[in-house]
Amino acid sequence: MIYHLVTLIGIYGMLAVGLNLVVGYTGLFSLGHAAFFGLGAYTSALLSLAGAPVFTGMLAGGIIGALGGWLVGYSTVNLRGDYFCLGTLAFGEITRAVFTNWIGLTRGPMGLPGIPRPSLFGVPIKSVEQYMVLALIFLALSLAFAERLVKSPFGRMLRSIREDDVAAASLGKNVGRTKIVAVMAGSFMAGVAGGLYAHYITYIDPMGFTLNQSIFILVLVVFGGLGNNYGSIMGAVILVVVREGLRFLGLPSSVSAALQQAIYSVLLIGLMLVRPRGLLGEVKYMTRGDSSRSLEGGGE
Amino acid sequence: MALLELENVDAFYGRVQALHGVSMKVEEGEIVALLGSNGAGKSTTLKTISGLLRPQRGSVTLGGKSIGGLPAHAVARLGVGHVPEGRRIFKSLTVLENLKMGAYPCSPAQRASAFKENLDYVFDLFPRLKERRNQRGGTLSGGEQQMLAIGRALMMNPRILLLDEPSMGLAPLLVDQILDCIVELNQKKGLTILLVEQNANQALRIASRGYILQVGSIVLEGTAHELRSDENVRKTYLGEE
Amino acid sequence: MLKVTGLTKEFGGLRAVDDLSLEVKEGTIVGLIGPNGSGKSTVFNLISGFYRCDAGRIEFSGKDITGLPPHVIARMGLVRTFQQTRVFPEMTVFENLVVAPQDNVGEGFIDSLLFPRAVKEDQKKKGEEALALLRFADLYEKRDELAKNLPYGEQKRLELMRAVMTRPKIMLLDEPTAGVARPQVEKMREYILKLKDQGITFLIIEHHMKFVMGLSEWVYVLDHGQLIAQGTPSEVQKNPKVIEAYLGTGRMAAAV
Amino acid sequence: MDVLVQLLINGLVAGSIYGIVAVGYSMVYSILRFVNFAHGYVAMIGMYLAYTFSVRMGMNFFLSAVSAILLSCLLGWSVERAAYRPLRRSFYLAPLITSIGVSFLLEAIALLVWGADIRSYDIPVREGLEVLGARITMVQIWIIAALLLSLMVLMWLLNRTILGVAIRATADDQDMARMLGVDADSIIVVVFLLGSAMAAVAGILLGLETNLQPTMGLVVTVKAFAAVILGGLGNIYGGLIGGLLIGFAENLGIWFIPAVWKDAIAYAILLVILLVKPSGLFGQRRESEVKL
Repeated sequence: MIYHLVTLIGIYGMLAVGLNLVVGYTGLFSLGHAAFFGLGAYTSALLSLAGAPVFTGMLAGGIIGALGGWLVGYSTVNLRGDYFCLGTLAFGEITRAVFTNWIGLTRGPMGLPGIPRPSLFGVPIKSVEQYMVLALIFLALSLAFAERLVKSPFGRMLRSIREDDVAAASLGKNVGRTKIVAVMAGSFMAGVAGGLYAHYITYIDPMGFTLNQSIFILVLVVFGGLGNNYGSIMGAVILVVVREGLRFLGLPSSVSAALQQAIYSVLLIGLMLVRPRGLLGEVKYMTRGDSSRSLEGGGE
Repeated sequence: MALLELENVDAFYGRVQALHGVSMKVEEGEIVALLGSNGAGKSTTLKTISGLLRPQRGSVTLGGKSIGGLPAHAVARLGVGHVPEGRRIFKSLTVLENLKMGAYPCSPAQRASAFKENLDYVFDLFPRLKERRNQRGGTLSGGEQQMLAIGRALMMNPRILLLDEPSMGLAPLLVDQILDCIVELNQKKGLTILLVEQNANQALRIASRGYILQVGSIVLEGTAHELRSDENVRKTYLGEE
Repeated sequence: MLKVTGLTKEFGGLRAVDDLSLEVKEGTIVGLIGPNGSGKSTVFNLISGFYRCDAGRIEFSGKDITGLPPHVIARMGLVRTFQQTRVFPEMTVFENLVVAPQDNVGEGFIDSLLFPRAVKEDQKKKGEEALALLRFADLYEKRDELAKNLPYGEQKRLELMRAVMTRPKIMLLDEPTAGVARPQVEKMREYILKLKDQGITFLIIEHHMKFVMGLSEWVYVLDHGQLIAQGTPSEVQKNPKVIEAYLGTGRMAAAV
Repeated sequence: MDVLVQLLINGLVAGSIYGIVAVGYSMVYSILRFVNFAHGYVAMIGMYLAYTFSVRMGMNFFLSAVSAILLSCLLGWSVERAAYRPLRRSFYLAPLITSIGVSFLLEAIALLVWGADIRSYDIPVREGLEVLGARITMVQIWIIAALLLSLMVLMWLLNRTILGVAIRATADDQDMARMLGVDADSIIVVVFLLGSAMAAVAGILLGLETNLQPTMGLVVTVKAFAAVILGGLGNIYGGLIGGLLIGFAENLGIWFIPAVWKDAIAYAILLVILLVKPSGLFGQRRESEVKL
């Protein structure tokens, strides 16, 4: 059971880290992250069911996710913030409609069963423990990827755009393109996470990629603190545990789902009222180019 | 006792101090000009009076009653009519609705009794507004918007009218018309007016007294005649040495 | 260096800028003045690409830049500041500067991931540059403060230095002394003169007359979106049209 | 022909329902500049409250509806007080995130109280009228009448009363309205009361037209949101027209595309609008929207 929990944390952690790039670092409020997650899951599942190697499928899932990100980004990124939020929401609902109604491809509400588990160097990854390790490796890779990105000049530029995109443009930064790249990077990670999820659960249906799922991922990010990758992972740890933990209470599934939802929402509202910047808050980047601080006693 | 009195008022925009110890008076029935170049703090002074900005120190009194720190809507209900910079007509409301809003600070009883009379007065003063009373505010020309902004402030029977750069962006002919109108309001209705202007000569032509602001402090005050002949005024404006 | 011809912009039927032509020669400081609402900031927004003009042509270094997006214009070496400062509030003073250069290695997605060494070297260079500039601007002690915690005058200075980091050919300064306390104004003037010596050309909007008249070699005066006068500061100060625009029309002008 | 008329009627009914919610939405947006995600969820709660009163408690339907509307007003008001007002000076995303939290909470409450099963008001379908070969049921006639009535009330309130003028003035320029004696905080309360009432009316009518489901909150929120954008943010009546257009589009869309895509049509329209005319059909393009 604990392995299962950690695997899920790995997957949701990846989703949260990817979304944080968009929401926390670039300041674009997305309500459609589950769409990219779903695109990745379906792409990877369908490809592997058609005989492609699992990891190729996951990569393809990431790429398709990123393409979706490009589409949403291209149409909304130059508009005001609320529009991006709405654009992602609409995109999410459209993809869900496609998953549900394109029965020839996705089998609709019946879902896709029998998605194969991957194998690494000829060794099939069968047990949950093995899969957990795989998920943690993926999470670590995503974290490394995201951390390198946000600590690089690129990440610094993202934050400057979040702070004031007009000023960034006045300095010669290509604001529109940079935002789109950030959205694509986030949705690429979501796509890969989708593949990871599909091959773990071995069954997917459209219900896994609803707006509620998008909101859940958003809550993970907000909860830990916008603009803090470790916060996102902490959010994933706490809330996934809460969510799965509720299943142990032995409540009828309809009640436990609703109760779970009520708990998140109360947590979220309470957090906003008490600590609107999330539990950990943003990391303060002290990217100094010198070591003179100690020599001269520092600025603070 | 002066109708409006500011004493040692300090005001801030966030962390920027915009007013440094501003003191001034407006007596009942006067036109007083508040002059200064851009960014000197003229509009800030008006905002501090009408409650959009809270004075950090010092006092603002209207007829002996302290109004410093009251919220804007409460100040309006005490009879301070503010015609702000840029006119700020309600663009999606019709001319008539804009004027109705002008009467909003009055109590319902007053509103009912005086509305018609005030409306007629405003329409007399600015016949153009009557012609356009069902047009939306946003479709008016600059001059008409200025008339509407003044008319709107008159609808509440203000005890004092704060006018912020009524001449800004208007053609010279219109400026004269608006200024004549201000004089008429003062003489016929006995309305007290605090006039903010960048256009010093225009303002001093109709005002009885004036104050000159520079970087948030009053640097000069006097009768209109004194100020007109003062060399410093010219220097302040044109930066001559 | 910068040449504007027949520039026109309308807002809802109102001509904010009307057939304006002006020129800024390389290595000079040029002032753009005029009463409130005369359209100066609109001119800046048009030149720097934030607004699209209805008519006219803007040339910079001999190239037509009319209608180009702001970041492209900035990359050509025309950088502006804003009337209300626009520093990046949640970033440190130092970061505000190092984010600015246009040739930063590692701002591309790919090189930020793949070439950490090149990025590091470049950042070291940019960091030294930024620190030198901070010393020059007397902001060195505050380099690790968040920009939002600086007093307004220092934010104004930071914004100016941030623009300098982009190595501009010409800078458009929108009221560099607005909201700046008096002793700081003198400093601002020194910085601008020193930067001019380093070869930067300036076009400055200003209301602080003494400041702009003292700095500029040539002054354009705008009223109601139209150019009403131009000349050396002393010529402009004596021009009756300018006096009229500032002090008022007609009857009383003679009294002053 | 008769199918077309039928679709038009359905479009009109659905569209006016969205429109009514959208009006409340744009009122809140134009005054507070934040997207109140929970608005549609208030409609959903109103829908269920009427169900409790009429079906569970056996009250007369009209009385149930009125009580549900009143309770929804109370709900809207308390949400404003408890969750939004404290955040007015917080960072810009906080109110939006909170409103998502509130939405989620309301949906969870509905799930816990009324369950996920589809319910209905159990109003017997009576023979309706025949119009050009299409059939309008009595319920639909009632819906259209109720819509017209509430629209008339709203328009009367916004256009003819000084309170309504003050609301529109505050939406136009809040500081100016304050300088004219308008207490912005009480206007915000009024707007929430009014918006919640309209949302509850729409919710109940939607319940009559279709069924009751806790997921309706999201559907209503998203479509009203789309309607507002379509009409142009900040233009109160724009939302009404936007709602009608979406109602017609998704119902007429069935003419060409299978009915299961109905919802997706609304979203696709939205994306296209964002791409082509982002300021909405009746909104004005703002100068600062130059592409960066």
